[in-house]
Amino acid sequence: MNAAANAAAATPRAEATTGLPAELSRRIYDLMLQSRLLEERLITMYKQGDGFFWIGGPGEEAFSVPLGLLVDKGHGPDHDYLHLHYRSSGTLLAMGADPVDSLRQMKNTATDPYSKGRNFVGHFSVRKWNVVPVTSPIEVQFSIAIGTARAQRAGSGAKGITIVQGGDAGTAEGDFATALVWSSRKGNELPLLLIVMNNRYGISTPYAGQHGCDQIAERGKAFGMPTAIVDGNDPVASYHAIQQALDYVRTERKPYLLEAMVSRLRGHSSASGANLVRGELDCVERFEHKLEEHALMTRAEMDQLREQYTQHLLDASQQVLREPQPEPGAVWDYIFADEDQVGGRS
Amino acid sequence: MNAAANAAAATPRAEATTGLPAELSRRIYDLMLQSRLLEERLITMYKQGDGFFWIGGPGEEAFSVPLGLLVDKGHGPDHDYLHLHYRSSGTLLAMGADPVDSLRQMKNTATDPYSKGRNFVGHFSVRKWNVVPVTSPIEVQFSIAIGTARAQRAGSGAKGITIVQGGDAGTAEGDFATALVWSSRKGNELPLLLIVMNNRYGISTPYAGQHGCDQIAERGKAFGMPTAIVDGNDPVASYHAIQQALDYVRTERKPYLLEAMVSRLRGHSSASGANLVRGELDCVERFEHKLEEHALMTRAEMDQLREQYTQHLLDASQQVLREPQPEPGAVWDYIFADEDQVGGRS
Amino acid sequence: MATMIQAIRMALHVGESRLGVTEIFGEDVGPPLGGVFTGTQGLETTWNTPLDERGIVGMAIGLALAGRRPVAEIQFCDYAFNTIDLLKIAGNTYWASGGDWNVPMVLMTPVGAGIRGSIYHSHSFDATATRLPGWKIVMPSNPRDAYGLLLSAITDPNPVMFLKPKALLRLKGKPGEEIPGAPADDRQLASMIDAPPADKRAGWKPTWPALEDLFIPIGQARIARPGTRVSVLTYGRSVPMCIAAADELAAEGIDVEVVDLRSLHPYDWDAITESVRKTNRVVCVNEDTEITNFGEHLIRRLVEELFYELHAPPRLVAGGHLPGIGLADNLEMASVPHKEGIKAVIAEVARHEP
Amino acid sequence: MATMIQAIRMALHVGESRLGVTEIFGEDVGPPLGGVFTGTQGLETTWNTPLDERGIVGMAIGLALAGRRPVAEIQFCDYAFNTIDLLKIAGNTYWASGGDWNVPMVLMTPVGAGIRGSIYHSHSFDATATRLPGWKIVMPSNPRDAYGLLLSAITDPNPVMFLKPKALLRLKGKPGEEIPGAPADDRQLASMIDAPPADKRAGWKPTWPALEDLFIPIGQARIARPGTRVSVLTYGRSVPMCIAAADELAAEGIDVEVVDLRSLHPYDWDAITESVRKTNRVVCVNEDTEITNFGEHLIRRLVEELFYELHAPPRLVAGGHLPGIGLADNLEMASVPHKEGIKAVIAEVARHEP
Ligand SMILES: Cc1ncc(C[n+]2csc(CCOP(=O)(O)OP(=O)(O)O)c2C)c(N)n1
Ligand SMILES: Cc1ncc(C[n+]2csc(CCOP(=O)(O)OP(=O)(O)O)c2C)c(N)n1
Ligand SMILES: [Mg+2]
Ligand SMILES: [Mg+2]
Repeated sequence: MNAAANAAAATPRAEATTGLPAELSRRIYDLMLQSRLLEERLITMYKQGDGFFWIGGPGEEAFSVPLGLLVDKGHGPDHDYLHLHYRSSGTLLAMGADPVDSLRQMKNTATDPYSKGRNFVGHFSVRKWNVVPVTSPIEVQFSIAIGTARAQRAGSGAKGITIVQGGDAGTAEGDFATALVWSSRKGNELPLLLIVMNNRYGISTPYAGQHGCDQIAERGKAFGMPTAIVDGNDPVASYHAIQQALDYVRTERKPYLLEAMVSRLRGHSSASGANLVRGELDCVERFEHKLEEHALMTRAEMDQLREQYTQHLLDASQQVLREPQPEPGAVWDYIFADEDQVGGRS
Repeated sequence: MNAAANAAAATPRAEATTGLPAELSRRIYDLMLQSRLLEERLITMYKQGDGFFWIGGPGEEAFSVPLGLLVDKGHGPDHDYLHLHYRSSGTLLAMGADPVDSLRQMKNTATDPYSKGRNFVGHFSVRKWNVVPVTSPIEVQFSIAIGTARAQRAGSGAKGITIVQGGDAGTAEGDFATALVWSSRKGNELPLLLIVMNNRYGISTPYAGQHGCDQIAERGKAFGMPTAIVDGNDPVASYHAIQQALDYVRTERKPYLLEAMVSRLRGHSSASGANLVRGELDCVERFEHKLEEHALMTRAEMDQLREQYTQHLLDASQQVLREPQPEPGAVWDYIFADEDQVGGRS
Repeated sequence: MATMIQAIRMALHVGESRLGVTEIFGEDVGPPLGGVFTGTQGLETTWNTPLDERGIVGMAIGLALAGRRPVAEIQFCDYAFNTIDLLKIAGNTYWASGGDWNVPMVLMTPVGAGIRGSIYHSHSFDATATRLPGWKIVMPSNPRDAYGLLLSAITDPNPVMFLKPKALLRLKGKPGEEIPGAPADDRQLASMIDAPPADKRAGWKPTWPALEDLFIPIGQARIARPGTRVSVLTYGRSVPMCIAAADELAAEGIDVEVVDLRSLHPYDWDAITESVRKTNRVVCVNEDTEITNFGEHLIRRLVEELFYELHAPPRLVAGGHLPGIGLADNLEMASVPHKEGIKAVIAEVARHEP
Repeated sequence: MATMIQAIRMALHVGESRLGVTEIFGEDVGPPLGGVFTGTQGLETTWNTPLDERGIVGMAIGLALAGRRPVAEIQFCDYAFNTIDLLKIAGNTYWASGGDWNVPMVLMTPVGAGIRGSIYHSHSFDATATRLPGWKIVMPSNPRDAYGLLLSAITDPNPVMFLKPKALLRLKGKPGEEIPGAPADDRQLASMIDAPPADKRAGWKPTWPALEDLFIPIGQARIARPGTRVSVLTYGRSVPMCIAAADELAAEGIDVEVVDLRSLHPYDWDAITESVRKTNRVVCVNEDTEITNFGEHLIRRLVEELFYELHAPPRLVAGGHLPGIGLADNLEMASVPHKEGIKAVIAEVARHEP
């Protein structure tokens, strides 16, 4: 942030043109950049053998960063519950997560705060911020999110809402329908924001030919919930769309389905090489042009930021390599919340 | 049929007014009555202790009978596959099933052709007519029906289509969404007629408060499939609605969602007493008035039919009580289609 | 004396009135029905869910994550087999998050045969349940244990599965199986807590007795019948059958000890080994299908640890490896253990000459 | 020599070209990817399904009912746990309909640990699969068996589950594990049937070798390594580990017989008992979690039937009863069996003095 802060003070002109206060635009850019560079560092670690698997969010920053800035962060039903997917690093960074913790999970160190070296990178868990554990099975978060949302339903007195996020292909799972059905029950509606990140692929399978609807958002209509589609490569449009959706869910205590059209800049995961994909729009690049155009930041400032974060992440990754791996016996920790009393070992 | 056949020859007037040829109207009535009397006999058997459980179709005859008359009956993909539910006795009788076989399943005799005394009444299985086994788990038939439909998809050369039927509450299961998603894939559509029998209850739970849509049919729209809602207590309207839906699916080889509003005249099952429920419209009674009104049948003819079938079913039930029960060792039959080779017993 | 289903209802009342239970839900769990077995009649926090088992389990997990204390029901365990992935998540969330999020939920579901329920109202769930690491699994065999185990389940910080032996739900407790605070007189209790017939139910409210706490620790077995010659390790519906078999065998001079595990996970290894060390002979009895069966785990561990103390081959009496349980009497009887069969195996083991 | 994944691809080619397979489908099974493990590259009848495992299993059942011969894939068995109810239906349809409808389908899915797959790419499925009456379950340990078992599965009139040991898929066959008709030279075979890199794949077609039939009967085990002192009953990924352990133990003068079950259901009881009668000592090895594990079934049946022929307590070497398999080396290694641990247990059993 500091570097960005040094930039010229916001000008109303800029605000008018980017559609967001200058300071906020710079803040969003700063976080998008951090998030992008984090993913690039993770990919490099993977390619250097410092991690077994990479999956993440290059191409979703323009949406995930505004989401992280707009959530009501905190613990308990008075704040927002987040059921995210494995491409949500931008949201976590915007909420204040330390990028180094993602490097720890990448290297599956004992110091990994999200899973203690047990889970793949991108599988966040931050109880103090209501970020429930990201699960690998696609779409189950939609069946689970209705539960935190019910704890916040109209009449419960809770101020927070529940946000659940997944991909486009995953909406074919019954769990997506479960969330639509359970959140829209007449008289029993749930304060649930359903977010579909549509990158038009499920691993190698294109959207076309797999769905009966041109847009996943259409599926919300039968359930009487408002729906919207936003250019998830545009942080300004995303910011406004998320804000509008959140306002509706917060005040109405009813569900809302938001579909964001996004890019998949590094393909599905390390399993498909994690190399740059041609023909996919890069939201960071595009926003940089916009910031330059509107004189909100100079190329030099942006280059400096990039350099600074790149160096920081490089140093951090070297630090992480020196951190301890989990002990073999650690597999027996955290099986039960009271005592680790295991059948066959009681 | 004989008795009905004796009735006065069809008159164009009658046709104009019932909306179906006189002969067909009488045929439908005859089958609705048989189906109703069969269910009443089954309930009596249950109450007399000649069966452990009853569930069935009183209140769905006006829809299920026309459905049975309109299906393309036969074996293999050139004929229609039927994935029915446990209230489909009218459809089976209209297809030519012998009511006595239902009494056998009720009494779980070894002679029960549908399950050899293994399954509850109403759990039909008639391979020679493409009637796949009715399963107790709600809605799974919707996930299975996409398979028979795929065997019949455009380009396969198959002439038949697939018909799948379930209740209203069951549409909350992910399997209903699975059928919607898989049958409507653009360029890969399936010739599938989805039928929802909406009696506004799931056991004790009313429709209101459980769904976000006023009608289940709305859920088909997002998937670009035609939908219709029909008064399932009116055999004439049902006949036309089913015919229209079948024509579309047969010619377009694409899915169609048809919702029939029906009654549940005896409650959910024997578990809730199987007694007459007040305030539910009786489709047989209503059709009798119509037939009388249009001079298609006289009260006397209808009474005579009722008496004749009642007596026949009574005799048949006494006959069935004398039929053998399955042998204990029979549990080991039909585990594998090649040989009954069971692990631990090979 | 209370029936098991009344005991469950009373435990849920205690749960929602003073142990922090926030909601009790499932298909037909709320008014007007109050559960297909009447187990949730007259309670304050019950509600009816959509017909979607995945939603029910997901809802319970989510509520637990949000700090509520949900008790969810799957109407019959036969319909829980499309939720195993979610049950695994409930069991692995605490572990996968390195201790960050625990999932305090209770899942109740009726299990087993005995009511001529045919293929889909007769499944057992114990073998499947014991394959869900991170879950605690309990299964009562009498009303008092049902009450005490459910209170413990409700207050446990982990996911706990409460398996209800369908065939025992309507059986009254025997002496020693009292529910603390519940009136001993059946008719009095029924008039207080059993809902009137559907048509007279509108506006009805139960009068709850002054129920006392009873926490039967999860992981603690009960010697249902002390004996010296053979140890029978069992639970749920099989317990009364094994006791009846044991009583008949006593007449033949065979003194059988029946160990009611009550908790399948964690299970009471100390009680099991103590009994087997005493009798040197063991029979495991349960209703689930025989291949990859929880009783086989107990036998495997016993032969690993107590091989030379076994004076006869351990035996398993379980359900046949069949695709389903058929409706006809003959079919159901031929598919799951019954007193005569259990008796015969126990006698064989007892009379076995090393 | 062919790898197991090449063997599977060749078997599927034989299946679709002359054994009546009508479609091969699953997530990313069709072009362009041809399976996350390349198992379905270059085939004619493959297609990509929606991301919905319930739909995939239901689709396979429906196709089988319609007289087609489907081969369906669940991308990782870790994602099959929301379909157990449908798998049960595939297994009970023939029985429930009294022999009216059979369900000739093949379900393939990669199983097990060994690739640092973390919590959701490391599950085993053998214990769960053996709890599905009406299914036949096979699991190869080498390319030739994979080829021969898959051909048998494809032609079987029942549902057959083909469990693919993930960690072995890319390993080449050893002498004696040839695929009849496939070129012996690796590079030649690869050039014929392995798809080129994604960017050069457009328009590519494989050149299939003149493959011969090889039907390895379902239900027939294989003595992977003959021996006299201890019988090791195992399958899949554990087989090479057990052979390696046995080879090292040979140096210590312990002659171990490794029985590769190949079929988990029906399993080859004759081969098992013949081996155990010879060695009088038995160790079961598999990766699945240890509580309610299929190896425990084998041990239970062995002690029931061969108690007095056992000169040492039978042992199970299996995965820990853990909520998941952790990503870090230490965690995965501590969660599933490995050569050293297997070796130690076999040695103990071999050296055990009755
Ligand atoms: C239930 C389940 N099935 C299959 C997989 C394997 N898998 C991982 S990601 C993925 C594709 C997901 O596509 P989408 O939902 O569009 O999300 P995206 O990766 O494109 O963001 C698949 C099939 C899984 N993780 N979970
Ligand atoms: C998967 C599953 N869950 C629960 C049940 C228990 N059950 C049997 S019928 C029924 C209600 C079905 O309601 P609906 O789908 O509307 O069909 P209807 O009985 O009203 O015709 C329920 C919950 C079941 N059979 N299957
Ligand atoms: Mg996608
Ligand atoms: Mg209904």
